Amino acid sequence: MPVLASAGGDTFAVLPALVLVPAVGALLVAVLPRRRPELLKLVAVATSMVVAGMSAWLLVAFDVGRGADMQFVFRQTWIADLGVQWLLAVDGISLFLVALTGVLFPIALLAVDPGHDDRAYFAWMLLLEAGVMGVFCALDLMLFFLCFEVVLVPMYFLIGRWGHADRAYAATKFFLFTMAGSALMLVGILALAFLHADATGGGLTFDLVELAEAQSLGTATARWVFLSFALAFAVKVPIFPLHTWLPDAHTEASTAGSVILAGVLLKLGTYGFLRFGLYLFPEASHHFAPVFLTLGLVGIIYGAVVATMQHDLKRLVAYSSVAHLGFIVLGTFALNTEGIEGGLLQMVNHGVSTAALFLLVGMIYERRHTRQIDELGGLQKAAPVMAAMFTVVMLSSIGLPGLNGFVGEFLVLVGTFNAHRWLAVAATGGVILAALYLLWAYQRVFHGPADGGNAEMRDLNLREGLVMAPLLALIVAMGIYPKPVIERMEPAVDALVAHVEAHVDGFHESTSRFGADIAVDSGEGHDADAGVGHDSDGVGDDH
Amino acid sequence: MVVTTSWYLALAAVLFSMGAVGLLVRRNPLIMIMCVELMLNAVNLTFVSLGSDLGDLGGQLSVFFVLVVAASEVVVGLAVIVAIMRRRQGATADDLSVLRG
Amino acid sequence: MPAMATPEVLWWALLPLLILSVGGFLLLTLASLFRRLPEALPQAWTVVTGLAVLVATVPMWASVQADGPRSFLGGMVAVDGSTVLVTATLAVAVVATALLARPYLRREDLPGVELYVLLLLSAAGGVVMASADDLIVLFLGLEILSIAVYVLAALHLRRIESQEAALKYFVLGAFASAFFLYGVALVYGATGSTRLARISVHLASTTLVEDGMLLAGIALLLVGLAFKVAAVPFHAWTPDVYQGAPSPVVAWMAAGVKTAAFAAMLRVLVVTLGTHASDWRPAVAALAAASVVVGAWVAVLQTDVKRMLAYSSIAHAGFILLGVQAASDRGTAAVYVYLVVYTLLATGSFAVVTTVGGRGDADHGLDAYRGLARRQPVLAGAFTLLLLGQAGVPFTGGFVAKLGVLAAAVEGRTYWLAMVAMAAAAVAAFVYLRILVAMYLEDPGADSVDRSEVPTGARVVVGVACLGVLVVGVAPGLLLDIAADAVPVLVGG
Amino acid sequence: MVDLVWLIPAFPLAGFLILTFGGRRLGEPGAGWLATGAMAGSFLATVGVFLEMSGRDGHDRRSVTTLFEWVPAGDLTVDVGFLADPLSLTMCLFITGVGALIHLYSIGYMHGDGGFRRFFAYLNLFAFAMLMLVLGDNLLITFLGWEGVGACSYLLISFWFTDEANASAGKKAFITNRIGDWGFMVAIFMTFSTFGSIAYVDVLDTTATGTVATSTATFIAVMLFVGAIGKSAQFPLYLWLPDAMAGPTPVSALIHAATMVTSGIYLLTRVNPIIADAADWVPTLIAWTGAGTALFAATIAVAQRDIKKVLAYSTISQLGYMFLAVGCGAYVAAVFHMVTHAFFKALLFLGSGSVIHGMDGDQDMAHYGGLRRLMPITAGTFVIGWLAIAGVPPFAGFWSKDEILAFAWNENPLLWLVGLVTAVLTAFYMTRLVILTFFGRRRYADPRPDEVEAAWASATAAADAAVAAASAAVDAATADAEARGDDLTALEAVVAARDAHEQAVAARDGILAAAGARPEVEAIALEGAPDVGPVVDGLPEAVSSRADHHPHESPWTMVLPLVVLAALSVLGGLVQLPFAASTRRLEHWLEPTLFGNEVHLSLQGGTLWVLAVVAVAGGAVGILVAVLAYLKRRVDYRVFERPILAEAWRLDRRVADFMGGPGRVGFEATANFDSSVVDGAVNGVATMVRSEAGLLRRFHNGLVRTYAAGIGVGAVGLVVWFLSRTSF
Repeated sequence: MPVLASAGGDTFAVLPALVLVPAVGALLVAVLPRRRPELLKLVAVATSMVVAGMSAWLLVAFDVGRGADMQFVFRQTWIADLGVQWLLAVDGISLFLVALTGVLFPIALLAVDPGHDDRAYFAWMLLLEAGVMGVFCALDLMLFFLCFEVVLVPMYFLIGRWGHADRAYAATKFFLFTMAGSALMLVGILALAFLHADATGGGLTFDLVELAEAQSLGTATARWVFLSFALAFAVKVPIFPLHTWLPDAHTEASTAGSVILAGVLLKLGTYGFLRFGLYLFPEASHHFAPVFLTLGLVGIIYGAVVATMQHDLKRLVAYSSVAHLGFIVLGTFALNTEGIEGGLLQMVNHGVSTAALFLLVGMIYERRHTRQIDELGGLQKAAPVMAAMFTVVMLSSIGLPGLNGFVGEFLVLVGTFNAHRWLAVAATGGVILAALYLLWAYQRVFHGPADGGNAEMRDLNLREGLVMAPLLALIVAMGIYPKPVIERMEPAVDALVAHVEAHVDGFHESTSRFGADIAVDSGEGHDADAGVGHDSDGVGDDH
Repeated sequence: MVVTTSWYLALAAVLFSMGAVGLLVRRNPLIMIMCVELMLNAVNLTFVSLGSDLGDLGGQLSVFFVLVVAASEVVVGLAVIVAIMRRRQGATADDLSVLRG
Repeated sequence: MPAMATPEVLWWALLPLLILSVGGFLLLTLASLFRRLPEALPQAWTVVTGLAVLVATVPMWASVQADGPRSFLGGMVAVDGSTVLVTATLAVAVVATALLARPYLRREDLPGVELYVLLLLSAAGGVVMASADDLIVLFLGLEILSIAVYVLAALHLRRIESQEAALKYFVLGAFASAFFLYGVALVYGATGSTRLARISVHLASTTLVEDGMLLAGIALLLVGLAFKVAAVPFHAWTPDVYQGAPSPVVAWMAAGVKTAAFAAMLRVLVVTLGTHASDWRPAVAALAAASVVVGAWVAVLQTDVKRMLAYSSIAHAGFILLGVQAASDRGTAAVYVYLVVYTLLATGSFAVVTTVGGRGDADHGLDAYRGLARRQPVLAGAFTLLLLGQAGVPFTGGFVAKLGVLAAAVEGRTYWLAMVAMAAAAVAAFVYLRILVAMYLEDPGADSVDRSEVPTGARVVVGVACLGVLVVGVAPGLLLDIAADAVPVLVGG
Repeated sequence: MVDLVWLIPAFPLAGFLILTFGGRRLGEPGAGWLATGAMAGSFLATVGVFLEMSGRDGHDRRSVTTLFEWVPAGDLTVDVGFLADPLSLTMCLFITGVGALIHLYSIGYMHGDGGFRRFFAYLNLFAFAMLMLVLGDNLLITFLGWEGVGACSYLLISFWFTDEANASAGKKAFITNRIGDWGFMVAIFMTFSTFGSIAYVDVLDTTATGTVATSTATFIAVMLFVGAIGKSAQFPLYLWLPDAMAGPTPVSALIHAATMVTSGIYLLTRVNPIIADAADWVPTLIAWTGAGTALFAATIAVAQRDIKKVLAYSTISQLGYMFLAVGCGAYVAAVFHMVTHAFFKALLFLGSGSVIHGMDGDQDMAHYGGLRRLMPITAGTFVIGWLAIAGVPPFAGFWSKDEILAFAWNENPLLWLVGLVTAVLTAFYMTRLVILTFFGRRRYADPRPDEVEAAWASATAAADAAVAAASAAVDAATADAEARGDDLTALEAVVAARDAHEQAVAARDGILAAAGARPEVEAIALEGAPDVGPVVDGLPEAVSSRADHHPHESPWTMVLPLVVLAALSVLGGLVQLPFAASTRRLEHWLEPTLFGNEVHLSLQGGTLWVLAVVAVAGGAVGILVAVLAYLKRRVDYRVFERPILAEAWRLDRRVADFMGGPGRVGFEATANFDSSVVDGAVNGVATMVRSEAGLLRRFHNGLVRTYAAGIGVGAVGLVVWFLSRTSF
């Protein structure tokens, strides 16, 4: 089990700082003179830079050897008579999501200017960062829920005030959809805490580790409570068919909004599944896994198909997110190391790639004032550099080996294959579709003859290049040498998988692997779900 | 035959119900106030009979409080009605439905 | 004991009641003696009175915590933690209302004194309810409170809506209190006393062979109280009265009246009739569910902000009932927390409404709020905070309040109710979002470009409310502890 | 030296990086030379490794060099490592060698192109990926190269992206390949979950020694086969290759003839133990797919007029041969043919490129003819390539193809028959290509059929106009006469006008008659320049300008590679001569990588000779027929050029129709489903909430008694509830 170690934490309470610094920054921005946009931006960027620096330091100071443990633990009682506390810590699972957040915010802030109401804009952005950091660091269910909910507010305003034409609808839809989703989770959390308190006779606590290790709920109860969690996360992910808030929100949000939304906020759900779903309710997760695997698969295919038919570039990217998150869900509920690790890796990758995509789309929009694919074309002639960057990002999103997208996707599929072969075989088909919609879009936007405004569109300027550079660097680096990331994740993931296996009776990594097939002839050696199974499709009858 | 407490209680209940029904069916604000009075007095009757039944003064005492309250209610009620009537002659309760939804 | 023993009187415990009533009557007398009172005096008078009460509660709290709750005046009145806490809350509401009243009266040019007098008196009634140790006393308090408010509602002489509201409130209120009174009578009949302490002792000691009369009595008591807290289906007056009554008065209704009524409800149901919790809990739960659902749901269709807030107040009542039906110390404490927070939210919100309402107190449509963020960013920002608080967004007092009652409900194993409530909360969120959308995402209508001045009183109220909401949201510890110590206890008998 | 194997891919990678970030400084031709240099370096490195490796004996000819851990996740660990063994080195040799030559060639070919630097960057990147593919020491690295070459092929096919057609072709290639890659990935998963490793060394050795469950082996083999047919353009996934000709010709030569498309055969050869353990029908499937594709593609090649299309289909056909060989267990023969094919097909493509270059980008053989005098070296080298592919001894193609046919006979005479027919067709269409291009009349100056038609059309139009004008004049004159009361001069004018009109009419009739009588212009004007008759001066400028501008020979950078490749096409056979074990050098060299899975011919020398003779005879027949049809014109060539063949059996169009039709409809339907049903449900809930609220709202109708009724009902309800709880 992950012990709440406090390695590195004793140097200084870095995690509270991660949450508080942006919050303070927001307050600071809020009191600065409205008339000085450049000053506001300076403060905002500086704050987010500090946060980025701290999260980078976190990566370095993180004790790889004890990646399974909760590190940098910070504990502080908050609401005594409910047993709620400020319990912050990171392990291999949350580490890179924190880092991702740290990286993406400065980029988003640098990349685009709000255009109006700068002060409110920057304040909201920083508050959002604080909330997200809270979500990823919180190990107290109640605290987690608070942060999980509170991020809605800044995002609501970011979409609503700085978005595109249909922003009011999109913002309201986003807020209500996600809030309704998580409404029941609060009841679930409380029920869990009280039932645990009854079972142990101890006081109320929302301490994740304690609750998870105690496993004091009955099977049936646990399943119900799990569902109340799952709904909230499923909406946030979003899992088909709860995804329809996403295209609207992504499309109507401003560029920075989309970047953060796709890059960071979508991970709240998948992270929730890992950190809380699987860890708190191993049995229920295993019990309901088939449902989520199926939905994940549907999401992969469905998202890709719908994406193919979009006319709005941003909408297309939004739906591609549905597909990619399908992969993450798949990996998560494969419930084995490869799958979960792949999913985790894919969270980071998707964050980077999709953020980059949205930035590029935003740049196109700035120049051409349209996102309609039909109105674009032949841009590569005028903007070769942008085209080159788009190509790289696109290929990473398609999952080309050597770029970051592939590693995660591959691990997810390997994991899924070991758990449920035919699901993986079907899901792999998704990679074909991914190529389809992205290449087609690229062709329509960048290839072909350029007319009018498309012909003399200006290429990236230095600032935009600098904004893109780190993302591209990450895309390549994590594709070629993901080991540093993986080796930090692995212990935590292993621990999680072990936890699940321990609490699910009759759990077996449902496949015949490592030579089980060897030295045996055909059929036998393939127990029910381990069978290569293609005897069914007539491949097997060979003796 | 003996008239037990329960007879009084029953009578009180009947009066109370009459008052309630009256308030529901009548349109004239004054009459509605009267109905309320009727209900209150039904309660008074209940108090008295219960008090005597229990041999406890509290019951009878309560009646005085109730009477006072009822009186003041009527005062306020009439005041409001007058204020309204000044602006709208012969308004019934149903005319007062500007506020709705 | 000697026949001529006069009941013991704890003057310090009566202090708030005395201050309020004496203050009220003095003001009335002054106003009738001197034609030309300095225009600022009545308000100042009321504010000072309220603050005095607030101050008085501090030593009261100390002594109550020190040597426990006390019953006096022959077991008619008692003082315990809840009494003090509720009194303090009422005092805050009084001060807030008074602060809002003066600029309002000036704007609408209405006679200057009555409002304050009635306000103080109805507050006195509230205090009586909070400290009643006898059903009859409780009834008296209830009536003092209500009758004053009936008049307050009618105060805007030139608005027929105001009168209509008053009449509706009056008729229905009288109707409901008749039920309450009948309930008192029946309980009296069943238990042989109207003193809470005696009733509870009686119920605890003896088991009634036939408890029909008692149960009917409880039912009718519940009717009266449910009406005052505006629980569905006894709620129908709320939107009309809120819409029609003068805005500052509405602030008092939402904050003060609700608080007093819930205090009474707790005294009667949880404390006195705790033995019969198994009987009344389902009923209260049903009321709670109906209230949250109807309140949130009907609010969706409203276009008048005052009505929206009225319906949302119904939903809030439902949430508070969650805590009541838990029939536990946690639930009771949670109710007090909710009441304090809601007092802040309501006074703050209606302060904004009063300001935006404009001359004639008629401008409460959503259109009036179009583009408010452009015209008055600060006001809009404050209102946003208050609305988010009402929506129960984390790190606002609203969340802490909801969390408390929800926790109580879950602890009481009424999961279904908790789920219904949360679902309703999600719907209610839409209502608040509509106002936000109007303020931020819609352009001001051509006519509404005027920049109505925010009076100082309103500034103070809004400011304090926002501050309080944030403080409670971020550091709820203190309030929660106080509420935990304020759980009422019956003494005397 | 062997442990420096990583140098081989390192060179082109370095080249790519420099070209990408090196900035504008190295423009043309610097970029080209740098890229070529990189390839040359890579080639030298390969030779170095090869020399050392060839010094070792059998079981030592394998070394694994690991650079670093790539994906260490859970039980799966994948290294970035290189497996240097005979097979991979053979591949490297001709990839780098032929690659270097094609790079050099491109310097000339791409001269003056705006994307010069970009082109060579892509080319180097491709070379890197290709080398990773063959050198990778595990399936995943191979897959990395596999996808990498796919991406580069995409980039290079749509290199001239401003033309929609090229862009689509690139996309089509990538996506079709992805279908194959699906199989490859699934195969990897299965391998991992079976062996717990995907390193060739572990997998192949385990398989070769122990016995893997047949079903498992079958599954893996089939999935890899799916991947292979995607990359190597076998039926039914061949559709992308003809379109891929949209890319610059050197790209076609390097990627779509010599190297990338052979990686399917490489993969199957690499995993031969798995195929050996698979069910018996798997090799059969492979063999028949190959044979079928070979024949199928050959028939199409017969009727193509675009010179590159002919070569493309011929490539598909030749790849079919290699699959046939693999299916027959003749791995050596497969590799052998892969090598020789690399030589002569690269040669042919480059030659065609030279021709196209000379013809200013015109690819229609109907406009060629008699070019041998104008571009002698190209012609000479091309002829060698032709003889090689046509299977004429002693050229390289003869030996490899003959060996494959022998094994085919050994496996199943039917396969051999298909192979033979294909050989005949190959000889035919290649002869046709050579004749149409280099022999016969020079047709480049001819007026094209469409031009002639245009001329006729304009002539008739003019005549009609004249007639119309004349009649108008007549009317005018008549009117004038009437106005002037029939004075003499006016009448004369009328008469004159009438005569003019009659002449005009006559002229027009003449033209129409001639038009009716004229011989229709044949697609390929073998006979002689089409007779344009009276409209000759109505032809567009283009014709005359073509006449005085002659096709020209290409610069030395392009010619040199042709010569070298020609030499290789002649001598390529030497690596594997069937006469004695000692002359079967390739077989001996590859032996350790085949784990003894190479079948051994059970045929006597006699049979082999007969087969060889038959094959040669077949080739001869093919050549002869072509000569008769296109040079001697004894047979009407239209007999062979059936429209159905020209349209590639209309398969491509069918697929396109499906994609554009039902396929697209399906996709649209899903999209609509999302917006209407899924999102509709959400908004539906919202509207429902509102409407239901409306019902509740009715209760608040502003009437006191309604409200009072509410209270009453509530009160009654409560009382009833509580009384229901009474204890009696």
